[in-house]
Amino acid sequence: MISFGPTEEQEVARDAMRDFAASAIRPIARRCDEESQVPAEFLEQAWQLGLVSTQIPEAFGGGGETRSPITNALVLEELAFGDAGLALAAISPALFAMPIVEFGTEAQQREFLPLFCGDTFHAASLALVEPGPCFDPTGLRTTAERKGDSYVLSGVKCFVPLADRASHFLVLARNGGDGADAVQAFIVPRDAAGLAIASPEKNLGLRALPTGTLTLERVEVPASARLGGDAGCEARRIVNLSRAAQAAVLVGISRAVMEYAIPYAKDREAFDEAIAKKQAIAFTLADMCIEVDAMRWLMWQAASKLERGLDATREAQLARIYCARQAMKIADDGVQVLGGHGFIREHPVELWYRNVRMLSVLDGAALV
Amino acid sequence: MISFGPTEEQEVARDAMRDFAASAIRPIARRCDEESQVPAEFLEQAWQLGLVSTQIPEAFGGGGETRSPITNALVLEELAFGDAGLALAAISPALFAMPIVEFGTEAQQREFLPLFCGDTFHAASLALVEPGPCFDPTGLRTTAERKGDSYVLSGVKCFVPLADRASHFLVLARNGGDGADAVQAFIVPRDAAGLAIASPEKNLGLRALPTGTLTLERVEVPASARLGGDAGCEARRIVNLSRAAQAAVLVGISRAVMEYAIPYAKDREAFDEAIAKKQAIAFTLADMCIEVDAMRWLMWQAASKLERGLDATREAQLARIYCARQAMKIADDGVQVLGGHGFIREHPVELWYRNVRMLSVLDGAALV
Amino acid sequence: MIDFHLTDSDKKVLGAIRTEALACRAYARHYDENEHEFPPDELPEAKNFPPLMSLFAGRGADDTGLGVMSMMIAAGQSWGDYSVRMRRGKGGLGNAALRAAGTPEQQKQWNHLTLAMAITEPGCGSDPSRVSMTAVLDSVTDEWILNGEKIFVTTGCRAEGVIVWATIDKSAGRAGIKSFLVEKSAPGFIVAHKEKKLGIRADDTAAYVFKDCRIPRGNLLGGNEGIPKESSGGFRGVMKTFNMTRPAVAAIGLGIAQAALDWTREQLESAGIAIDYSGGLAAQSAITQRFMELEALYEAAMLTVLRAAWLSDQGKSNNLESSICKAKAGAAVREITQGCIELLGPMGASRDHLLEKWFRDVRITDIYEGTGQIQRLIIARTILDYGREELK
Amino acid sequence: MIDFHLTDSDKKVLGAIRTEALACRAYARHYDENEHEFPPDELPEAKNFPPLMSLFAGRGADDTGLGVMSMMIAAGQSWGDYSVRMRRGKGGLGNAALRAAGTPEQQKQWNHLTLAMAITEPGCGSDPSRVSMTAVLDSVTDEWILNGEKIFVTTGCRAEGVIVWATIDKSAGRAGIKSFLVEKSAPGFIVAHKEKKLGIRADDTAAYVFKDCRIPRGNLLGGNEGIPKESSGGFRGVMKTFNMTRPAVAAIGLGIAQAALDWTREQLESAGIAIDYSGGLAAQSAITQRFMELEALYEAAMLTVLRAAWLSDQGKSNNLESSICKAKAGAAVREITQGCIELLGPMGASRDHLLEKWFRDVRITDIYEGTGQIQRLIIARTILDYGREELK
Repeated sequence: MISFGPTEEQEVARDAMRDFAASAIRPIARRCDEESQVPAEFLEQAWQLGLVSTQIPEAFGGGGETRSPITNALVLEELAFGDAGLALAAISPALFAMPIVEFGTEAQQREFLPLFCGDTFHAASLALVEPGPCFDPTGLRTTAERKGDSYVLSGVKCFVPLADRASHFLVLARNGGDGADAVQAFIVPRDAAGLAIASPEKNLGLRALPTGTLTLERVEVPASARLGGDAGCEARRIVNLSRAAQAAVLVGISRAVMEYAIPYAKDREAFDEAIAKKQAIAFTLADMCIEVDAMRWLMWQAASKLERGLDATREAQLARIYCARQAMKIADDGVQVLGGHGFIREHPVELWYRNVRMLSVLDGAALV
Repeated sequence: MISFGPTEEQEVARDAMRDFAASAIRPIARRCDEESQVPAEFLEQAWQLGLVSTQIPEAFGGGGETRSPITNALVLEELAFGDAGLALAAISPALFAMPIVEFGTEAQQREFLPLFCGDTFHAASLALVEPGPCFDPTGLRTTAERKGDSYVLSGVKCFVPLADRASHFLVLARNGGDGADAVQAFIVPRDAAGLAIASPEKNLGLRALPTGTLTLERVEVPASARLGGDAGCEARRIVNLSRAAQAAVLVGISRAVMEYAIPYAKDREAFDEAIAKKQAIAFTLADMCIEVDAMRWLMWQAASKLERGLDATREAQLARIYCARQAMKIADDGVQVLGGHGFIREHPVELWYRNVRMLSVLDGAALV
Repeated sequence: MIDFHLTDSDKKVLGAIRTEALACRAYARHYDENEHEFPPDELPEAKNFPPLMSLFAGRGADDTGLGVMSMMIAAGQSWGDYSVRMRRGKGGLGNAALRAAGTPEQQKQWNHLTLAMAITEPGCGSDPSRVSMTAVLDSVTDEWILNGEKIFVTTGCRAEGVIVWATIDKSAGRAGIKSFLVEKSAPGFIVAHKEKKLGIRADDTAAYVFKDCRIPRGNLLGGNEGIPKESSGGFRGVMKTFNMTRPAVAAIGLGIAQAALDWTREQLESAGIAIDYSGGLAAQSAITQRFMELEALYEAAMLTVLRAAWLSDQGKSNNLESSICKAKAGAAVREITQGCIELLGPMGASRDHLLEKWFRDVRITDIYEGTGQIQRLIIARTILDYGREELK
Repeated sequence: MIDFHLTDSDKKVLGAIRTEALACRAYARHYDENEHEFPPDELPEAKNFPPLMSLFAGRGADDTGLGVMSMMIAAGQSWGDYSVRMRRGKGGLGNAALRAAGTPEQQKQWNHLTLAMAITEPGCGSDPSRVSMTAVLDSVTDEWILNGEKIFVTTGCRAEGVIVWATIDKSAGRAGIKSFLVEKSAPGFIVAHKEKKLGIRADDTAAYVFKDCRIPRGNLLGGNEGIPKESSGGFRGVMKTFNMTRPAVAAIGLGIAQAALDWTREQLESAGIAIDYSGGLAAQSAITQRFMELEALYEAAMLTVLRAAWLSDQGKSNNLESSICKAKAGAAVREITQGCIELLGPMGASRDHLLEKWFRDVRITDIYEGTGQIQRLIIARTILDYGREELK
């Protein structure tokens, strides 16, 4: 049944996130960008929202809510409306925990999930992106070779969120064969022999989110460290979830641009009237309104397919392609509507312009 | 030395074509489109302009002017401003004659060039395009196999201009090897055994230009029928010339749209004032003005490189890509500026909309 | 719950629509090439197809709402062809206007007729208030005398009557505009010609001329001869019918765009070019990447249509969303059909195939029922909280 | 004769510019990351490079015109970096204004100073006529008293003086606006701060505050204290300097865009992705097709700049063409730099490379010296033959 109506629980969650974004995220976003860091107290504050723990089974101390890609989509849009960098920092433990909830062996779940059910923020992360031109999540170069009772991982990973503090990394690596399905995930502790961590990286955008580079030189992990054990994990679904999440964050930033540009254009005068009364500006704002809607429904469509456990490869890809393009245009137009003020750091639009360009090229790397 | 100044001779030629387009082409364009035919008397009339004969060496009865891709660019823009279909019909003999001027053996020039130096229009044509999805001029499927003292041609060619009346066809075929350079051209008489001609084809646009399909079933031609004999021809240059010419025609149509839309928008009223006074319309017209200029200089750059006899593969490709995209946008916007009147056949804009879409996909097939 | 899954009953209905559409498509080229003809009110194959309504038997609360379904049905039908239908329902836009603005007596008297709606004049496009057609009351004969021209009249040739828009007092501007019902038999009512168009050539679009055309005094729709206050009476009546149709028009255009995408995909696959959705930019060819962009554009636009319809199924206002989906679809279908021809190359421009027809037919989407510019005006006024005077 | 071929002398000049640019580029990241610093007026390497003018020795009539050359030089320098120069010439925009509108005495008195130009105020962007800064004559002391704020003042920190724009009679609107020269030493003249920006962070862009700032009566540029007729006097003087710079600004932006394209091509080639220009759409990958589109966009925009400059070399008017190239370049450089990052993926967003800086720096192109919207207004008024009142 085709429906655009969130459940009451989803509306409650969305409104809570909207309040949090307004009260706790937006006020510190600029400072965190200028200082290229996420305050520890913010991570603790966000932790209290239970973004991660609520979706962990009760057996391991979590809230036991079944994971909902749709709810995540609603939550992510709101958090990203506040600030994408801080939003991704706050949910980054999910990059590690959620795949374990979804694909982990009982032993893996018993060992790791309790880490994310405590009262304080626990950092863990995912290592997907690799350096070099034209990164493609289906063309990973990092390898994992079976060697007796263990796997040997070799390769370089970059843009790893919270690499500076993560206790464990979920490292995606080619495990024989080609394409998305050949990829498997491996749990690597921070202190693994042969693992070198360089952090922070210097990025164009999302500066509030510290990222790092992992160099894996024949890092040996036990066979039990492969996510899902012998069964392994469905890497394609991980990438699809990631693309849908990326789209949700892009919708949030785009809406932020629109809601900032509209009052600005009504307030700002040129040639003796509000610039919003010029068709060129007014139609630009109308296009933002059209596209924020279109982007959201396309992103919901992917999330809904994922929620049903169906193969959403097509829907997630289309949502990613469309949202990446439209978000870039909206942020770009937002700068133009503000003119000179779109170019200076007294207004948030230049920050959103950088964040969109950065995020929209992180194909597959924004998994939650 | 970078210069945007045509020579005086070029300005004279351009102005003559502009007059011809206004007096002889534009008035009959709509009728020829509706009737899907080019009047014989028009071809004769256009023939008197000496579009083809002037560029044929005096030794064969021609005007002996050295061929100038730049002059051709100026001429084509003006003729296409009148009507692209009629323009291409008028110059189609050049599709056959010019490659012979450029690459033909002395024997080939002596045999064929005099045909195009008479007082009356002589039809001959070029067969490049092939049926099926995603035609690519560098990926021809028609083949020419050497067999003793002759070549055997097999394949199907479509969108062959004036196939209904051409005495000879220059057939481009794969002659061993891969890529653009493996392609060679062969002179095939209309009555060649194994050649079947189906005409007219039913096309979206350029309806004033009758086209046909050639089916070559093991058509055997003497080795001397290969353009340039043993030396052969530089097929890459033929494609480059064609792409530059295609761009020139697209500039002409785009300018036609702009020059029609501007007075219409000033004359047409809505909500108590000329629609041209609405920024949304005015800026659309401004963009047309910007792009017609940009398209033309890019197309000139390719023509200039060709004129110097240098490899213009890059410049011709960029001009084709850019002009195809911008011309489509301009014609599309032209329809929108006229609104309902852009959709009815009382105005020429719907015709230009069809012609642009048709022409801009004929990659490499508009050679002159 | 947010959901985009079709129920079995949804699929049954849409499946039947698809089969009908395929049958209709067989006639598409004929009526495009022979624009003086009209498709029949009922196709010969009709006997093999159950009436549309029968498909809706046994629908439950878990099935997709009727508003959303009607959009998918509209798209499913135009996927076959814009003009050819298995069975053509009686009535036209004019009947909607009659229901909206006519007195009970007038409705009883005329609703059995197929009524066209004549708004646009040669001098006025997307601005319906610029009507120059006049209606003068001849109090001697108790008749209205109509003079003027109308163009782009949908179903104008086959209609038995027309609701026409004329001013009884030019000085009163918008307020002087009234709707009149004119039967085809009225003296001085001339159907000038069928419009010759870029596309939807099988469509019945007429131009009218009224020369001292006399109609009974009672043919004034609503019966109120007074000059009402700004934007009410007949005007609002017409604007109402004008607004209801935006999502439907968007859906019809998108059905054509989907036909173009489906056929393009088939052709690409026949050429060995399959779309692999898993790979990123670096894994795509120019053609597969572009195709996915066009496909995403289609999906995004269609979802804005379904959202607008879903809101009305929920009894919620959807005026903004109607303009959003109309504007979005109007632009999307242009790019999609242009893009499909670009992807397939010369073959896409041949009249041996329907793609070039879809390219022509679909271009009307961004023009009628309010151009994309008009829709953006409505959207901008809404989000900026501006009135007609503040944003022109 | 239409020609796009560079002569040996052209190549020699541009080659030297390229070598200088490469040396400057080595400093680009440092001054981007340390925006409180200013690049030196002369780089240490300067001794190894001949002064620009010396490159022009022995140029002939067959060489490319100076206007066109100056555009290619501007692009060639910004290819290295927007802000860092081997040698920074004295003088700023204000000196041009002084030359355009100052009396001979004023020129003699001040032209040795580096003068900034202060037009924009917090409340007025692309509308220079909305000046709220006031200048009141104190006839007792024969001084002008200035009050107001100015922002986005280029070379505002390092300038020794500034040409500032203030109104002596608000009621007179545009006509009341005058240009005044204010030396940094003037009491009540405060350099509030260096603007913190998205890009061109090494650039000297200041915000000024004037608090009862007193300057001699003679500092009124042009000396005419009367209220002239609409759009003349000081206003035209400033508009003149405002117009001269459009093609140069476009060229500077395109130099940055070219740097982005060149580096992207290198990276693609290092990844085994070479651009083959011969194949059609079906022969291209998503990346090569997109790259060619961006490259075509660059070439097209650069040619509109060269055309505008060529016209002025011919002594022909190029007001329309200046707006065409500014509008075209402003939009092109946005798409090109955004597109290059898209093509290279995450690596393109790393500050380990300059691409992300070029993406930030180049964004100013469509904003200063008149936004793309302003340029389109100028173009539209020209082609429609409309005045300021007919098209707002």
